[in-house]
Amino acid sequence: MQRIGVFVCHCGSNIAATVDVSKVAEMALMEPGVAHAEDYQYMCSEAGQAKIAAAIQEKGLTGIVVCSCSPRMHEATFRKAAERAGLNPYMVEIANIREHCSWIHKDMEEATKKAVILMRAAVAKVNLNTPLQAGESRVTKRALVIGGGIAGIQTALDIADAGYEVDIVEKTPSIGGRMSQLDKTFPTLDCSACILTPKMVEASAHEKITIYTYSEVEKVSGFVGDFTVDIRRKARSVDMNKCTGCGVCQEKCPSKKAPSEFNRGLNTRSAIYTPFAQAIPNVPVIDREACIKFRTGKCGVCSKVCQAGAIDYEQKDEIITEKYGAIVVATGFDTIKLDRYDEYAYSQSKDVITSLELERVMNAAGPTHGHLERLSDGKAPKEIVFIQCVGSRCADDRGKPYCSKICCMYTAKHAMLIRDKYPDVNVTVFYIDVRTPGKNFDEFYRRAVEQYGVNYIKGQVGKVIPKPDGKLLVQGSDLLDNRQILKEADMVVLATAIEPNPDVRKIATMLTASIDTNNFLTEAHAKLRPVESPTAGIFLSGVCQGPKDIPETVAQAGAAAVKAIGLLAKDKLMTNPCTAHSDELLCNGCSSCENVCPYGAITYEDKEVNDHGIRETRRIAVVNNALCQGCGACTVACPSGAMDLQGFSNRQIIAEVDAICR
Amino acid sequence: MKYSYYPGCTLRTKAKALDAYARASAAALGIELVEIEDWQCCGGVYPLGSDEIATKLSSVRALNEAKVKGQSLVTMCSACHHVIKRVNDDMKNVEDIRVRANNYMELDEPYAGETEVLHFLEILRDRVGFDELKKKVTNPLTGKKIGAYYGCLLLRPGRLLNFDDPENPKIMEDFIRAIGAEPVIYPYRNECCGGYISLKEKEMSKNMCEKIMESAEGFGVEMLTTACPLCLYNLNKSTGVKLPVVYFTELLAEALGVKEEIKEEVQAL
Amino acid sequence: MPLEKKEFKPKIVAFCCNWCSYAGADLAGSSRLTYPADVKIIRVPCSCRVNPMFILRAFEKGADGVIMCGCHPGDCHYSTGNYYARRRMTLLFSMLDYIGVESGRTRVEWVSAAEGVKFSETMNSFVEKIYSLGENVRLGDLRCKN
Amino acid sequence: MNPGKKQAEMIREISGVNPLKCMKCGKCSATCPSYNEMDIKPHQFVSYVVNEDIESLINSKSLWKCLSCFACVERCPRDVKPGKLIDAARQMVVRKKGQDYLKADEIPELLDPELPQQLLVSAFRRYRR
Repeated sequence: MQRIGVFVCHCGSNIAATVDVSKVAEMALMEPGVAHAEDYQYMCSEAGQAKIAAAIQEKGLTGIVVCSCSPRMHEATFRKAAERAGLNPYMVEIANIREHCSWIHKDMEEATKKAVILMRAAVAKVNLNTPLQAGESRVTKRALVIGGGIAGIQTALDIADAGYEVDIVEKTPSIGGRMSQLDKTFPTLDCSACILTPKMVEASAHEKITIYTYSEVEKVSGFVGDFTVDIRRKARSVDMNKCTGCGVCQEKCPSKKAPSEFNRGLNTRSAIYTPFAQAIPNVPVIDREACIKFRTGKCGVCSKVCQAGAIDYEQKDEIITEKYGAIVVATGFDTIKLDRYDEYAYSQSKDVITSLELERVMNAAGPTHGHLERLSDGKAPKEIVFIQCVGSRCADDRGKPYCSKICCMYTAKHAMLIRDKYPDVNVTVFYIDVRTPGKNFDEFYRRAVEQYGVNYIKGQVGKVIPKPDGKLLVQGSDLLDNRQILKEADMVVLATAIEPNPDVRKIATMLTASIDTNNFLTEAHAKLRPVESPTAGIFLSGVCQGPKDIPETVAQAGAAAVKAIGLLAKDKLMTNPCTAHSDELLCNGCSSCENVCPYGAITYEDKEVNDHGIRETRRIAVVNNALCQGCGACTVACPSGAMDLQGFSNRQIIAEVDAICR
Repeated sequence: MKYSYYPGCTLRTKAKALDAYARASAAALGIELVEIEDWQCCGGVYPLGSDEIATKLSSVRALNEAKVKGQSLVTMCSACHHVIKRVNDDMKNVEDIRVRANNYMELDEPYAGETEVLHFLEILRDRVGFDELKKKVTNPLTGKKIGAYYGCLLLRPGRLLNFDDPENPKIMEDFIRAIGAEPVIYPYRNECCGGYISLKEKEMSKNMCEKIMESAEGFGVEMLTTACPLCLYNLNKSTGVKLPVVYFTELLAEALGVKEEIKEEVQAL
Repeated sequence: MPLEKKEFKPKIVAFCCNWCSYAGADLAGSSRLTYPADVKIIRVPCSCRVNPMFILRAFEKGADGVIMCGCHPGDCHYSTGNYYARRRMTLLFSMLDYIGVESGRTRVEWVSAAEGVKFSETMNSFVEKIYSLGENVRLGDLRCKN
Repeated sequence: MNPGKKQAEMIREISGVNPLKCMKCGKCSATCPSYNEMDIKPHQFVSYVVNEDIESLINSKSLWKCLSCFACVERCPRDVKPGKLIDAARQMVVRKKGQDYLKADEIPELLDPELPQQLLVSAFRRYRR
């Protein structure tokens, strides 16, 4: 039997004016288990807390009920007070007789009656409380960043600068990501490479950062603070320790017909290659599907010309296993495939290109060396039409239901850059809405219109019609003029919707991080926890969480880093003791609980149990307390009543129900 | 290979050639087209109203007959194909239409979209296979630059008809390649010829067809081919550029070397 | 002696999730938005912690109405808890309906932490409904009643 | 209920289209091959239904210029299907007695020897009850 102390707070007159507090205390003494009851002016004050401590010690109390304000206000205060007096803090419960009683009722008798009932419910619950211990788990002081674009680089730098080890795993042969493919950046028009490459160098030179390029995460196990990750380092066929990055192999490689990923397939590269000149690491890889040596067994030119003897045709994939305390996902995006939007003739004309392809065309290191020219015949265009929202804001399965967010701004950027460099080229933009929420963004767009004379037409394009003479006929709407327009153009640029990197599904599954219907990773709270995944220890950086531009990505990357640092800074993790646990004698291993758990906290073990003298091995649900957040979904899903939630057990809640309905 | 065949009204009158060449080619390919009994006209256009039932019943009747025989239903005309495929989709997926149509029909067993509806081109692609077809061609149409004219009804709405990519189809181009000719892609191949508008607004459809012809000629098309009698009629009315327009079955018959055999028969039609 | 007709004072149990609706109830309180004292709130971590058994138990013990409040769909602190709760309650309520417990005696409402007004309005309308339905006899444990 | 509201509801019912899904991008009007012949443009159909001004829609030339080519249906990014709306308005007209757009006595002069049956049947179904 518990020895419960009930403490009724006046809260000045906040409670006492409507509730007869001494009556509540008096009634409390009639409740089973109650050994002490008193009322006081301000229970939360030093003096009030001292009264509780004194009663615990003097009367040997095993449980406390404080009738006061909302537990959201002072539950923590009273639990700490109890703990200081030597009582387990989870033996304290609050009866909310202020917000839920005195403040909303006027009649003293009625309010007092209700306060008594709320007190009884709390007493009934405490009678069934058990001391709970917050668990502890260790924290490996190392972070993993998946993805080596600007998001991943920034997150890694911030974590490393705080003094923690960070590994970046990047799928392609170099870090840099999408940003390395961009020519200029809005709204300042500075060169993308000029601001990105120093960060890439900094990351690669940082003593706390290890970069695994041409590598992929293969397997993840463990939980917050203690993840174990297998990383597959794909065979580069080049010894990273020997290669000097001289580039002779790439020059001499006779196979030069593989489409260049970096230039979006607009030109070709050699079979042994680095994606771009500033690649980090500056060590090439052999594309074994394109390599003549790997296809036919004959060639070996790269090996012959390599002074350093770095070429290794025998190299094999290697799996490394590492432990991490925190994992940041920064897997980024790609543009959607346009094969279901052929009304824009993307597959029918070389002069219809995506905006990302235009970035490469405008870039000095791109397929046209930065000259704006038609990819079909190399001629300089005179009329360029941009089409917005290609595949974005689409209700059917052809495109994406969301706004891709970055297109309005980069199109204004492209239009402006073209008009600036080639004043004789006319630029027309077909738009549905121009969306420019961001610092200096609308000003930027207006500059494109007002200073650079870019022609913005409100209305979507219905069809792009290639003409026999090589020009393109753009058939679009001018909604403000109520006209159908037929505009002749030399080039058409499609603001193609972006989508999360297709690999993210696989990665999210490994991490048990949830993902939405568009394959964006879900944040723990849309407003208040935007860079955390609902799965503890997993953080989100960049476009993997939702469309965003570079400044936003960098800001979020920093935020994700801070959250990861906050985790790594702890030596031990205290876990919420109000977690689920299953009664192994009742559990029948049916998996119902596992299916509803949003945190992947439930696993199954074959365990030997002693069921009334019968020893047998059974499949039993086991809750990982480090992962469980205590929502209780599993407790209701459990058909056998084996699963229960500590602190909010079935018996406790039923006791409250009974007390209220008595 | 045995199929139920729905010729449709026009193939019995103005487009007998489309039908005759199809039958001859089918025979040459070992395909048996069994005309369903007592078929009625599909109505030419699919009734869009979600409350239209009576106008869909002739299609349901044909579909059910094929179902009873356990055969797929083959059409030759784009319009029949469009109407019957969409009605079939309604019968399969729209409960209200299914229930009400079955109430009218009083069939032994309710019809619920069980029949597979195929256009003859789909048979050539999916059942015969264009590679196989190529092997059976005895008289390849080498050197001929042929433009496919799809029009609207074969392709749209793409999700329902599931015939080919509605914006960049290739089935007819692949067909043209299989019979030894050179397909020419031009952008207006899936734009409307005007359809039924040509009855009252002759100018409108003329303008549209001129655009199609001009674009085709510009890309080097020497001859257009279509599956639709109405498209053929409208295109032939074009007053500007004039390219010959032929049914795809005529090209097929020619390539398979059976055109001559039935030449007299066709001319007598 | 004629039996004195007792004035009907309903017993109403409200299950509120800790993150949204309990906070909404707190806001109703701090905004001094009144609702009848017949409502007693039980705090649960999430609406998905509410076992249909609890509701049956309440009716068995003489409750006249039970209302469950959670975060708005999509706003659940635990991401998906309220979806489970919604499905479970739909099932339970259809069963209660079958047994003959009037559908008005149970309700599910989504109340955010900012919706003090909605909380009080919801409780007012629910209590009014219970008054109109009168005492719940169908599931009550009759053995201990006089 | 005002007559416009009732008619608008009928159009929604016949067409099965929810005009509120429209985001006013104008792709239908950019696509329509009959655009220049129409007095009410395809992208406006939606607003007429939303604003419950069905009278204007019924009396418009556009009703008889739509080809039912489904290009707008195919390309609409919001799954609104303006072509179905205009067809529903057309249905409302031809279902009324004596409102046929194609009168029996004008048919003979429209015919020519090549004219396929298909054209007549189609026109009958679109223009007449």
